[in-house]
Amino acid sequence: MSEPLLEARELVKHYGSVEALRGASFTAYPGEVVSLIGDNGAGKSTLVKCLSGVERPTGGTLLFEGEPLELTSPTDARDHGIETVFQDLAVAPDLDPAANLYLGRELRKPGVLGWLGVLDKHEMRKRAAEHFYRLGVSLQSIDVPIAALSGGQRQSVAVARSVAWASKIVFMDEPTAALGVVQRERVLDVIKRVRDEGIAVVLISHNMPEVLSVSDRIEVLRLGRRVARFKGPDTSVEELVGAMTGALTQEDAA
Amino acid sequence: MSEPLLEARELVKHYGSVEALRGASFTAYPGEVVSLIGDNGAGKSTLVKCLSGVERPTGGTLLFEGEPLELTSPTDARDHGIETVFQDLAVAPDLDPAANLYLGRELRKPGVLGWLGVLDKHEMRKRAAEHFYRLGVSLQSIDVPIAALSGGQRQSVAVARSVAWASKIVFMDEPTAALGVVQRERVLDVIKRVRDEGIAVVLISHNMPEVLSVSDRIEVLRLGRRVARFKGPDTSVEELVGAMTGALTQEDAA
Amino acid sequence: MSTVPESKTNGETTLSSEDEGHTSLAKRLAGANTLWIGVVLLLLIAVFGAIRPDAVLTTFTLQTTLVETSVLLVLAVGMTFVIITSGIDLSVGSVLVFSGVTSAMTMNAMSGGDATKAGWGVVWVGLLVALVSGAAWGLLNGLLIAKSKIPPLIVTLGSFGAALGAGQLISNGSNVAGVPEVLGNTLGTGTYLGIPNLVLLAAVVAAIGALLLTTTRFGRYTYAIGSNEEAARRVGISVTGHLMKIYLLAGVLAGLAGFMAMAYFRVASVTGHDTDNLNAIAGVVLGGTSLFGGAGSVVGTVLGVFIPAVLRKGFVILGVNVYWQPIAVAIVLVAAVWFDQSRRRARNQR
Amino acid sequence: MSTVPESKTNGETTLSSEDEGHTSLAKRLAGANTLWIGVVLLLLIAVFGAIRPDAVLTTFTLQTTLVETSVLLVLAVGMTFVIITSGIDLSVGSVLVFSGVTSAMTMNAMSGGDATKAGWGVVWVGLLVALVSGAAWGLLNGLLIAKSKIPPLIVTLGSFGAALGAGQLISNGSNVAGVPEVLGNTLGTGTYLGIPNLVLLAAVVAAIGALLLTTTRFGRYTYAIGSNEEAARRVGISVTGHLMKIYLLAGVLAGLAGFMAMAYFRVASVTGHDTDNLNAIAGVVLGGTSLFGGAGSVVGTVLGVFIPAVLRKGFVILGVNVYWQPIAVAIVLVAAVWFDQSRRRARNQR
Amino acid sequence: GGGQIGDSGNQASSNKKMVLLPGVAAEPFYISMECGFRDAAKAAGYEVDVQAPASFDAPQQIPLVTGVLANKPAAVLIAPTDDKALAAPMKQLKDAGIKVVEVDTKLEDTSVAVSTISSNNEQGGQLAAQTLNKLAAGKSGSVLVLNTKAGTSTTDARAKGFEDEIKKYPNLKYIGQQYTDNQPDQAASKVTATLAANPDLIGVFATNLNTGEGAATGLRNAGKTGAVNLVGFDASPKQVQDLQGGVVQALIAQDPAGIGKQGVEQAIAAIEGKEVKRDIETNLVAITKDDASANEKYFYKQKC
Ligand SMILES: Nc1ncnc2c1ncn2[C@@H]1O[C@H](COP(=O)(O)OP(=O)(O)OP(=O)(O)O)[C@@H](O)[C@H]1O
Ligand SMILES: Nc1ncnc2c1ncn2[C@@H]1O[C@H](COP(=O)(O)OP(=O)(O)OP(=O)(O)O)[C@@H](O)[C@H]1O
Ligand SMILES: [Mg+2]
Ligand SMILES: [Mg+2]
Repeated sequence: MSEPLLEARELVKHYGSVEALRGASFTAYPGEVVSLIGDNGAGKSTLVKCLSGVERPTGGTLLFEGEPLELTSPTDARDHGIETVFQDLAVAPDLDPAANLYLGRELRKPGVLGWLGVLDKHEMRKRAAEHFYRLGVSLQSIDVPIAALSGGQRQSVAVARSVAWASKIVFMDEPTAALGVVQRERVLDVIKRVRDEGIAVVLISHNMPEVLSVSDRIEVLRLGRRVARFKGPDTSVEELVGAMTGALTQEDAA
Repeated sequence: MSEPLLEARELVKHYGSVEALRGASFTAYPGEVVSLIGDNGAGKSTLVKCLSGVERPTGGTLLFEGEPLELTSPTDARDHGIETVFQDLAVAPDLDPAANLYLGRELRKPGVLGWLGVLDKHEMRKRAAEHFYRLGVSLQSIDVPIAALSGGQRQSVAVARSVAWASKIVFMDEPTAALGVVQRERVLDVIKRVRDEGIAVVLISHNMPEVLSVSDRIEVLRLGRRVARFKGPDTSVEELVGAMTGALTQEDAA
Repeated sequence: MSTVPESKTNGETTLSSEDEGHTSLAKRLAGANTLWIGVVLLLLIAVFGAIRPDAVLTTFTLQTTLVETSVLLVLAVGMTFVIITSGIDLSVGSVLVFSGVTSAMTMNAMSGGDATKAGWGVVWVGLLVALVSGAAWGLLNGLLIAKSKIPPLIVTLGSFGAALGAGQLISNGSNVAGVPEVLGNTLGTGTYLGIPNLVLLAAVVAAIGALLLTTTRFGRYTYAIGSNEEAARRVGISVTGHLMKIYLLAGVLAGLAGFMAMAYFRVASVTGHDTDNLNAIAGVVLGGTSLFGGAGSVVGTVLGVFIPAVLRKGFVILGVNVYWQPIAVAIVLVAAVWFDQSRRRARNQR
Repeated sequence: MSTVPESKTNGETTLSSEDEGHTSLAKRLAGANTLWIGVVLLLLIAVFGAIRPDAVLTTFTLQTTLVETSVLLVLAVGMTFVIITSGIDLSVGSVLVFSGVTSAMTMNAMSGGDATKAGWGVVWVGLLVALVSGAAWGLLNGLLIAKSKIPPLIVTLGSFGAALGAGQLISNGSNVAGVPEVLGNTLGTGTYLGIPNLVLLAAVVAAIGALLLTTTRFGRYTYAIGSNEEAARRVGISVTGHLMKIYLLAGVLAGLAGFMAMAYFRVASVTGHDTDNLNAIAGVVLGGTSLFGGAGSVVGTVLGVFIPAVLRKGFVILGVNVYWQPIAVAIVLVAAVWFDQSRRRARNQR
Repeated sequence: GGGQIGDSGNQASSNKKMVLLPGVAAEPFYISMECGFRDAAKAAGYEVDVQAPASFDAPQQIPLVTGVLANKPAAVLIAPTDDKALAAPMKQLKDAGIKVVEVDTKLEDTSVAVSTISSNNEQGGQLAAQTLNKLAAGKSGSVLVLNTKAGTSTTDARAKGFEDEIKKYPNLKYIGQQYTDNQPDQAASKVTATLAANPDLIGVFATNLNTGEGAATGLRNAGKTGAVNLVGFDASPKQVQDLQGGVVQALIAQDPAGIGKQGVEQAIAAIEGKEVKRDIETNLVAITKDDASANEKYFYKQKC
């Protein structure tokens, strides 16, 4: 295996008296799909937030391409080629899907207008429609604010956004939770395609068949700690559930 | 089969120029689990909102226990014994889990204090903890606002709330989407238990194995219309997916 | 999957329902959201007291500071409820004026034009009129906001203008004199065991408000609506009815404040209350209540109302130049909130 | 499952990306959020015009109404941006005063104590000073709000007091005279093709504001931050930086408004601007911008600012009793918003 | 245990401190009074302090009174903003042994102050009406009063005096007063609106500085400067400049510096136990462009 792309060691995160992470470790290699699984409240989302600059861990270290890294803001993470689909989606409900897709990376008109910051809304809308088409999302109107979309449509926007910009690693926190059967397949296809481009994909999901079908590796989090690691094809649902619930323990301090 | 508990005929719902429901029909019988499935944006959540008094349909009729019914508010629906787990959960993020569980149905202290509206917070918290325990949810602190909970924990609160109060019918719009493996099993168990008490359970889910494992009947929505109905045990994932995507059509105008 | 042993799943992290009652009480005292703003208030008093102990740390200064703040405090208690529902009430100052004017004019009318020598019967009627006047405006606000769904800012900006105009209309634009002496000498400037009666009344109002908000269903619904109005509606809370009650409460308290102001000033003024709304809102927000609703406390409001009052008083006693005073108040105000916020953040991150 | 034919899935409901450009333009005109409030404005003018056509429908009344509203409009344009980010700026009126005072005093100092006869050079310096003064307060607000994360209400309530105090301090509490005549005669009361220059300037500001908000990245970020600040932060928008720019913009516009007011009144007043903040906020909210941020428009603000102005003017012309005037304004204001809201809701439910 | 606020009973020690409490901050009238006060008090060897409320309102002034009381100066000169509301706190001053002198305005209760130096605002309004009549020179037309906020005692008295007096001149049609909330922009707007409705407008009486400036702006905007006679109240430098520039036709001036100076004299007399003059009325003059130079002593000062 190549050198790890991203490595978190013994991350700790406290919220007041709540200990969301109690020394969690995590590794992602370039060009692989690694699934991060765990029970509700195991700390998966917290870990993702720490690794994408949204939260600052209370303790622990982070290595990116072998170098120590401190992420002070989401912008920092983006600058390192890290993109994320957050579990709460983090979309702007008053903006339309195209605006959300291009948020923070707007296309501007060519020439002096663009230099003045004028947006190329037409182009953005056109390309957004293509993105949605590719993910199998159908919208009756592309002009409505995202708050008016169905749950699955909204999730698709967030997924489309992350894969459009990732260059090193993309975290996906339950990206398929609200998706229909077709859309789910599309997203899994997209995940594989992204992986094939050499980008690391970190998938969080509670759907074990899905996890098994797409993962190269699987890491298991329990009570804020990594408790097990598996090779994707070599494991079974039973083994994974055992690890998540504590019936089976692999590593003591990961 | 007995008389339908709730019957919706040709419901139409427009949002501006968007037609979310284009003549959707739906039937639920007492003491059954009926799944409502459909692609993203098919109109499932809109239908649930219309049937639980949150949205008023633009057209169509509603029968409850054979009588025409007009739902003007969610309170109306509650008064008829209708409870709902909404896809967006509809929780108060600043209140703690116990407060959310009992929201609108607070327990009051006995005696004159209760008459004055004084809440029995201790009792509510105790009972809430029991509810969560039964659903397999573990919380590090029961005193935090719901905004601080993980996605699955939050969803469990909404599920616990609906089953605690339903007396006739409970709608569950993707109640297991964010749940872990264990919690998902628990919720499916709860669904069956509620069904056995004679209450109708309407389950919305994109997880076909789950739908097949728990449903007595399945209705399929596509582009705002009911396009197919199945007996739970007599069908397959392929057939359901075909109906949802339009590859297979059963009814023209349901 | 159903073979997973149950006890395991709910192991160490599930809360046993016994402890939490106690921890929550202890935690609430130590980690209260109002702790740091209270510290700020004490600090201010300490600093002023250190500079001029002879003038600041006296019964007289304490008494007058408390008295001069009690009317605003009553307004701010109502405002706390309104802001927790994520509303706003700009009309309180004008409703105060209106209530004072109607009350004073009724008392005068009952006493043949001048109620100065009137008895308690007249005073009680005056109180009733003030409360009813306040209630009427509160109800109107509530109707327009909750039923007609017009933004609170617009509705109460409207009643801000209308209530003042109506007060001026019936008083013909001038202050109404003839406030009964029995009222002025008891509620207005009387004391009980050294505590001014006005302060006692305001303290009772604040205490009831605090209890209402923290212990009752009414308070719970107030938080719920401010936190997520749609969720509150969906669980069957009558949001319309509750909002009406909230604005009614704010109106009644403004009416009471009008009566108190009249007793204190011994005249029902039609001027001098155009910044009461902003002062009340500032006190509420200083006390840690969010303008976006869902969180806040009456205790915080009490502290928040006193901070600017103490500052102003302190600067007058220290003889600070009049034009420097607002600057100094602004600096301390912002610094106080900054301190409070950063302390609270630190606590949550720990 | 992957055997489902693709074309089916994306059948009739997927939007072809060709049409939407056009439909959206047409729809935007017809279904614009500002349509109904515009109708209200026209209706008001029609009613007043029908009652007193000789006095209302004249160039004179049109001109003066426009001129008298231009300063407020400039403040309200800045306020629109602030409110769309779900902030608030109570300081604009005081910053206006401060900027006017510093500008006038600089011009006087450059002209040996009285700038009345000063030339354009001095005036340009005066403009620069006004803008820089406004910018300084805006930057201070922005720093405290965006960097120190103190609630905007508290910060700008502080600068509301502090800027006024500072203005009075440097002017020693009195209005500053000596405004150059060239300034008063051109910007203050001059016209171009019959349109007062002040109105032209305000219109340019509003137009630039509208373009900035609707067509540029700056505007997009403004909406995004107001809609979901955390989401904006997570997609890598520099929320801190953008909020600083927003309050800076509001400050600069307040500075410009101070310069305009000075040219208009030919004196830099230190009092009489304590309700400018509420008036600007009211105009913005009347124009359909939500106090919770994420939605709003400059066009709406323009309409929203003119409605109270037209009302006040109309009622004076009609000779409505002075005490009834605020009541009438309040009633029409609330009715206007109610009409606008219910029309908009009806459109969305259709 | 009933009682009254301030029962704690504190007596002023004889010291050399004197405080002025004007009705409102940032008004040329009170600033000039402050100048007179400062000069006279300093000359007599007193330490001075001035505390003014942000607006002319009792709720804002009372905390200043009680705050000043905590310092126990020897004397307080005060312009009470309400003739009843200020009675209780001012009585506390008196009970604490502080000599109270009323300047400009006064309480209804005459037992509190040792002396009252007042300017008669109602008379000022009358003077304004007489002046406007002179300026109209027999021509007929409408006249308007621009007032500040309803309930402001000083400006209401000016408006009332004007209204009573103007009725004596049949050629001048009084069309009522408009309130402006003390905002110049509203004053300007109300003047132009009145012009639109009453093109025969011949005179405007602006009851204070802000309304005067707003009215001047409105008239300038309408191109009616000079055609409509504008009578202002007070004589701040800018107002005098406007008078000389023809924007304003007349000013009703008081003698604030004189009030401040006399107030100090009476206060010192009271402190030293000498004879005190209970009531002093000061002069009001109407200044027009022609006699401006002769009345220079009435011009207000901007800085001490
Ligand atoms: N802001 C916060 N304040 C307090 N506690 C928090 C906060 N965020 C998360 N927690 C707590 O930290 C723990 C881990 O939460 P996290 O969201 O990481 O879980 P998760 O593994 O993503 O769960 P799920 O599968 O349900 O999404 C939970 O117990 C949660 O209640
Ligand atoms: N308030 C609204 N305004 C405008 N359009 C809406 C609104 N609510 C729903 N829609 C549209 O109606 C359609 C149906 O939405 P709905 O939420 O019912 O879908 P759903 O079947 O629940 O989908 P999902 O499986 O993704 O939850 C969608 O196209 C959606 O964009
Ligand atoms: Mg999670
Ligand atoms: Mg849905």
